[in-house]
Amino acid sequence: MMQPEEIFEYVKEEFGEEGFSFSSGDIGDSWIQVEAGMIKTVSKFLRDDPKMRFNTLMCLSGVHYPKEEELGVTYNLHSTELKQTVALKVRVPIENPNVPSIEAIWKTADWHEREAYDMVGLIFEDHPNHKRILLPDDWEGHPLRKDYVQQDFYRGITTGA
Amino acid sequence: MLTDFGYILLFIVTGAIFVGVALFVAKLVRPDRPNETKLMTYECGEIPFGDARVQFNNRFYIIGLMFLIFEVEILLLFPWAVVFKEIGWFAFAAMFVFVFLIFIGFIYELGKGQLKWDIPKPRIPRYIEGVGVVDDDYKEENSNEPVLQVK
Amino acid sequence: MGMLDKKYHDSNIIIVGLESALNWARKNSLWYEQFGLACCAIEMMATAASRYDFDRFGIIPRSSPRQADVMIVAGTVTMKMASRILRLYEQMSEPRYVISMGSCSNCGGPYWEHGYHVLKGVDKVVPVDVYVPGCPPRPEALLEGFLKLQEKITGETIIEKSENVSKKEQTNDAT
Amino acid sequence: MEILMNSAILEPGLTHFLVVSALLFSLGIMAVLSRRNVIMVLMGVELILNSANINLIAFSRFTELSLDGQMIGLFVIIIAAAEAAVALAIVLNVYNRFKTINLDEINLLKG
Amino acid sequence: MELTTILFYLFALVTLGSAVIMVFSKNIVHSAFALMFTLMGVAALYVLLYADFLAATQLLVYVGGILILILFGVMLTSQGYTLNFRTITVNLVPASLISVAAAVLLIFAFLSTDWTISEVAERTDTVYDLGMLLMGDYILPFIAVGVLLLIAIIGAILMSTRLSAENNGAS
Amino acid sequence: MLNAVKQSWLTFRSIFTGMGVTIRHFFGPTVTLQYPDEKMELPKGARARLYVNIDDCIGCNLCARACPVNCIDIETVASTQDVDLGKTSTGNPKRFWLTRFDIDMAKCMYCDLCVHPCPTNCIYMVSEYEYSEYDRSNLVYHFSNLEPEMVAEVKDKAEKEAEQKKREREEMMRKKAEEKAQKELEAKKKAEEESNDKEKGEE
Amino acid sequence: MLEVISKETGNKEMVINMGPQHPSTHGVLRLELVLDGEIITKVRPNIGYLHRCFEKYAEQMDDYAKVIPYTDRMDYVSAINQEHGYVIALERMLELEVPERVEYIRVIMAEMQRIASHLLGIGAFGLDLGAFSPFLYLFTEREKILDIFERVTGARLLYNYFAVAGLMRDVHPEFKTDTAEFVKTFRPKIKELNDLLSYNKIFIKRTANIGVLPEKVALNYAASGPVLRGSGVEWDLRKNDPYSIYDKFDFEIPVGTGEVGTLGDCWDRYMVRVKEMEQSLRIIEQALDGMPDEGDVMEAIPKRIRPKEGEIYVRTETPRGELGYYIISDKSASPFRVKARAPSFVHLSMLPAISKGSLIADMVAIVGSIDIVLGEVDR
Amino acid sequence: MTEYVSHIHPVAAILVHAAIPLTIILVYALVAIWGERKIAGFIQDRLGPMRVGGWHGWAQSIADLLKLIQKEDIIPTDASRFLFKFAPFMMFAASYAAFAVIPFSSAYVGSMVNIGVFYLLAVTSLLTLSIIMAGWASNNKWSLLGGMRSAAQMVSYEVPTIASVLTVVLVAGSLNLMTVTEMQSGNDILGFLPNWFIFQNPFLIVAFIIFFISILAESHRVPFDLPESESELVAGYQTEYSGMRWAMFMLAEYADMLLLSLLGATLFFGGWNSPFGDFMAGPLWGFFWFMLKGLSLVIVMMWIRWTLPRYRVDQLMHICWSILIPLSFVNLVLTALWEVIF
Repeated sequence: MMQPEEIFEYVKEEFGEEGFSFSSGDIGDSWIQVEAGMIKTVSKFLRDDPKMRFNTLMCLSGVHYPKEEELGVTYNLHSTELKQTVALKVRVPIENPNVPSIEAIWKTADWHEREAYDMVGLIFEDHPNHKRILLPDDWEGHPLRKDYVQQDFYRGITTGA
Repeated sequence: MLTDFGYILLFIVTGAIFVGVALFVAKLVRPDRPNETKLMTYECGEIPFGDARVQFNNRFYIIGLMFLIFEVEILLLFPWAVVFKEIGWFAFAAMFVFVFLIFIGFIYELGKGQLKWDIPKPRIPRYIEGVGVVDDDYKEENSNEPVLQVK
Repeated sequence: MGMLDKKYHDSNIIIVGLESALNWARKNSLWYEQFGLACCAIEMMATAASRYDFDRFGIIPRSSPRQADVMIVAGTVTMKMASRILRLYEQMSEPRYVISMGSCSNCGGPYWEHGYHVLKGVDKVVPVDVYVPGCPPRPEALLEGFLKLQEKITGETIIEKSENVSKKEQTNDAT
Repeated sequence: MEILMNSAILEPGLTHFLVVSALLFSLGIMAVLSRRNVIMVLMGVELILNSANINLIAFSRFTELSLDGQMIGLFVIIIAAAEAAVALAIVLNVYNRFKTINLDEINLLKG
Repeated sequence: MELTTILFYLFALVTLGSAVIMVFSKNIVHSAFALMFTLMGVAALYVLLYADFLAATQLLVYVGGILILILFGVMLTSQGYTLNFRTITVNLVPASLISVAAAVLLIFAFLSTDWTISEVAERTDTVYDLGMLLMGDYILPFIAVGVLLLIAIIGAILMSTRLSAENNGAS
Repeated sequence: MLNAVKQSWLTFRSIFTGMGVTIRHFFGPTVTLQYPDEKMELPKGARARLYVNIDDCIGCNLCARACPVNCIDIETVASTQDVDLGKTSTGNPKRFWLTRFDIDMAKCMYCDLCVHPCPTNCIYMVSEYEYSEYDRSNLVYHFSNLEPEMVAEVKDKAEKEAEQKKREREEMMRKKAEEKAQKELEAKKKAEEESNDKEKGEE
Repeated sequence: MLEVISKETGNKEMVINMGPQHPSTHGVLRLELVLDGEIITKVRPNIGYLHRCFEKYAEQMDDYAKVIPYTDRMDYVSAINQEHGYVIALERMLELEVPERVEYIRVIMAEMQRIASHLLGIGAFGLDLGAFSPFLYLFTEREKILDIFERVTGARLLYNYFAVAGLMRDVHPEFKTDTAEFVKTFRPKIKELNDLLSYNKIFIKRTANIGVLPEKVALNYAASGPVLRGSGVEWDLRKNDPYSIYDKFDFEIPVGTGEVGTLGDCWDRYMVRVKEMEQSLRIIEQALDGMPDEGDVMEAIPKRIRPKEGEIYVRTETPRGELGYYIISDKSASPFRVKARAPSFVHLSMLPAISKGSLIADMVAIVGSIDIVLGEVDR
Repeated sequence: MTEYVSHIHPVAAILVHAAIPLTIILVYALVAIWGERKIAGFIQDRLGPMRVGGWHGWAQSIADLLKLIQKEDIIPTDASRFLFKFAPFMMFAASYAAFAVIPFSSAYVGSMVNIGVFYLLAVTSLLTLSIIMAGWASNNKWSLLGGMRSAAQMVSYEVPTIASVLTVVLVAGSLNLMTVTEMQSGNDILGFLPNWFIFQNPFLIVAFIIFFISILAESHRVPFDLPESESELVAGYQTEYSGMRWAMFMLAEYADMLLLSLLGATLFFGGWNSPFGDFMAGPLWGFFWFMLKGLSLVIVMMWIRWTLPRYRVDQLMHICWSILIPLSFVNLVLTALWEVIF
């Protein structure tokens, strides 16, 4: 069982300093910030390395940061074998929100990524079925963006009261 | 004999008339307000697509086929069963040969496994270490290409 | 053109008797369409279960809308679902009724304010006969809603009066 | 032709049944010759078999052959069933192979 | 007129009428259901001919068996891309010429022959008689039918084995 | 073959076991509560409908603020000084006319969050659950017991008083401002004098 | 007109819509099934018919506490467990100490809710397979739990009972005896259920070897709860990552055994639930013994909830599996982002993988065995 | 009864003759639907219909019927109109025609056809066709699936049904159900048991078990209720039917259930024979005993219905083709052997 700091060190050893940082808020979990382009290789490493063995992706959340004008993805990983957890984070600019899909590594990411696309408008490259999941296909906008404006009508039915 | 069958005809007619009368009474009472959506085929609330009358699996056909042959065999035994008690051992022997012949066919059929509806084994997904979950046609099925084609 | 489509100007004893018999039958055999949307569906199931027992009132579920008389909109109606609700309602054979069960289907309920994907009241798509409040309503409340609906059905008439519209049509006009 | 002169012309006798069977037979021929769908052809064959059966049973009813006609009729039905089963199995095989069950198309496709 | 006479004409009409529908209907499923009426009419004619067992057999085998098989066949072979229950009629003129000729010829033959008719009394127990016949004179055909059906089973199974093999291969 | 027989026997046995259970239930007691005839006593504190004891309400708006769905709509008008609205049963003085206290029971989600912050415990849940309606607007409950004329009067009064107060306040402000200005002026003068004095002293 | 044409063979395929109105989709799930005869070649789940956007609501609320009633409405079958996860997350963010009595009551309520939820899940599963009576028997038991809940919380289904570091109200004086009475009467019912349903040969035939989910695949799909345990993985957050006071209790983690079929089939998942109910009874008994009688459950509730900046991922074991709350706080009174990681959502996503090549009837069994609640899937 | 009426008018007599089973079916259907709901209720610890018409909701079925009359009749645009309308006629007429040969009492049987039971089997095979017709005509996927399923199921189970009936025919030596019943009168077995076929020959017990399982499948009852299994196929072949047309299907299904139960009672339980020899015998008592036997079979079917889950379609076929059919043939041979020896 390794702590997030140790995991960060371990990953850094493998991939070098470039594109990694480790940070945490005042409270709660700490996370490893990863550059968007590297997330796929890092994920695969974390899954298969004998000291990492993160065999499940617990959660994948898309976040909109209006101040920084960025979108973020948080990956919460967990290993049932070594009983360790870690969080990865990816931040991309809102104009070009492309993140490589990790669906091939953890199947569960499939729907989570679709949901993140649906809700905050992240685009996952190489996702096999990059469609809206919760909202209908012809819905306008991404509701979990902080600047979302609700559309007035959907197929002739008012969304207002 | 004809009288008896006459009664049977009477029963068939009575049954049909009863349905007719019931539907007629209902017609006198029930409302009739059709509209386009109402007359649309029900499909769990979705707009129906495709024709329901599409191709079916061969299994139904095989069932029907086996049934037909077995039924024919059994019905030949009916006249036999009626006279069985009078003829005795000879009838038993004849029947035994007959049923034995059926059984050869039946055993052959069971051996071929025709009537088991052998469902193809459900595909169980596999996990390969270092590769991930292997599910051969997963991509294909979830691809963005429309499977629905507008004609 | 059946009897129920017409309006009779004169109310003789036969028509009145027939009407009350038909109303009696209709109100005592309310088969509901078996589908639930959200939380209220669980309470609807509880109402159908042994403790409260829908069947006492002659209320049984039918899966096919063709054979159902009453649609219980039990739960939040979303925009994605609204058109399906309408279609299911339309595919029921008349005479048909709608019970709106719970806050969500009454007016969007807890989601009326920011629920961008929630229809604010199922009466925007289908005419509702009885609104049952609650979030979710107790099974008794749903049963009480059914009793209210029965009351309403008893009042329905095929005899044209000077006021000349039945309650059903009023609700239809209102929506 | 003197039968036509008979006063009891409407009374169903042997000839009446024979006429019905003849008409049925010709309809069967019609179906067999004019339809391209193999299953339709099979249905035509069933019609022909039925007309033959009517003949057999009518003779057994109106002549001294007694029950033999019925007996043979029974066998005809049974054989018709076997025939239908095997024929339809063949049809299905043909269909699976050529994706058509139209006779002339099958002719063209051969193999 | 006696009741049996009326019934005869009724059944003959049903038989022939539905046979005509069957032959000329464009929709093959409708044809199949028309065939059902024809077969039922024929069964009724059998009854009028004192062949009650055969009438029931007709219902059981033809209507309850062969027809269902035909319907399954139709549903299995409805055409590839565009679902089509319509069938095409070809050679209409020669076919109708031949069939009309056959009908005329047969009817002429039937009418012109002087049949020796010996009225048989109304039968009451054909099953018993048939059973006796079957266990007597017809014992060999009885066994032969058993062999025939065995062959039919084997043949049909062979065919359908190929069917299901192809089917599984495709799915 | 033997296995098939055994399996069949096991199947039959399990079926009979199941049928034994159901037949025991068939003759066993029923649990049905025959609703309109028999009614279950709801436990204390059951949440089935909101009720407001309007006499105890002080119009503090806490419940409306606590409501997640904003189904409580309160409009208050401050009472004029000449009218004493009395006290609630809990002893809190009432200072507002409640011209509107509407709860939309169709929106309510019965979460109980509005009940807790109430200082006078005047809003609470009752176990009355039978209130289905044919018309949705009937589900909006008006708890304010003021007549419309009264509301108008009260509002009018309050407006007047508010105006009065405003005027008074303006007056006061003006006075204050004047005073302030005067003071400033004096202070300036003083400062000037002082500076003058200083200058003089330096000189 | 729309037609469906298979890409491989060019044959017309039969695409059938199961849902949104279908008796056995457990709500408004829509499954597009591509059929070959009755065999399913493809499944495409369509969700979102109940998307009410819990996450948007959480951001819109001006108080962290106002989110709690909305968490109830996510998985409406196990509302208490949803609240539990959320309040634990907040307590960890605020680093609050929870009174012992509160913890005990929470655990009892959560386990009771687990039983209630499993009763519904099992019953609905039986109903899908055509067994009507077990469903109603189990519902009768569930009513007893709901009666206890109603006395405690005042509501039958959606409770809003847990508060941050406390409870909305204290339990009634007879709570202990009521619950103990329920535990006593409920035990024999499990045996009855086993007689009637679990070991019924027809039921076994319908569920064994159906929808097999191998262990590794389950982990890769991030399955959790009974679904994961049904595949033979001994994983329970109450034991492996204990929250609340679960480390004080002695209980087992039932796992699938492959007793009647393959490990990880529908029957295993079903049986794990049945066994879990027994374990929950054990926990309740122990908690009833250990529960302190005195103590104010409301005094520790903070008036204002305003966590420092940071984020947290907290997971708890709900009846359906791992419920995770990912909460980001930006120092304001309302949460910056709340993401709920719903177990049903994850489990439903693996439906296409495990149901390929089965029959429509199996499809119904598989959907029933993973016990989804659409409120949680769509949120 | 017919004789009394024939004094008034011969045509009236014939009409009464043909209407007696219809009355029985209608009354039975009303009672059975109510009864099934009551039985289901009590099995599930609830009460079932309670409020309609007073005592235990006795008028529930009447209200249902009256309501169904008022329901709009929907024929979908894509449906095949003639077949859609014809299917209920055929379904009910076929199942009603089969009642013609059931001897309700020593004084009443619709038609004394000699091939009685054979005719009955032939006519019931029409039901399969009408179900396919309904399923196909609806042009609905669920309907078609249900229709095909039920066709496959019914034809398959027809084989063991016929085979087990044949076993009884073998023992009785007659196809006429009246004769078959008459052969079972008296109490001779072991001195007190009635001469019912089920007691006469040990292999007939096996035949009865096969017969009972088969009629469960033939009349679409749990655990073989796949054609209309609600949780899978919505409502099977009846999905598109509404109002009175649907009621006719329902009526035919219930009639079918009664028909097959009565057939079972005739073949195995001595029909209208009293279990106490001459005690409580006579035409009316005969009718009473007959209905009692038939209805108790119906009640057992209902009891099973509310206990068991349902089989899957391939398992259903497996049970039929790999177990019931071979077993019924072996049983036939063994019965014949027993009859020849003893």
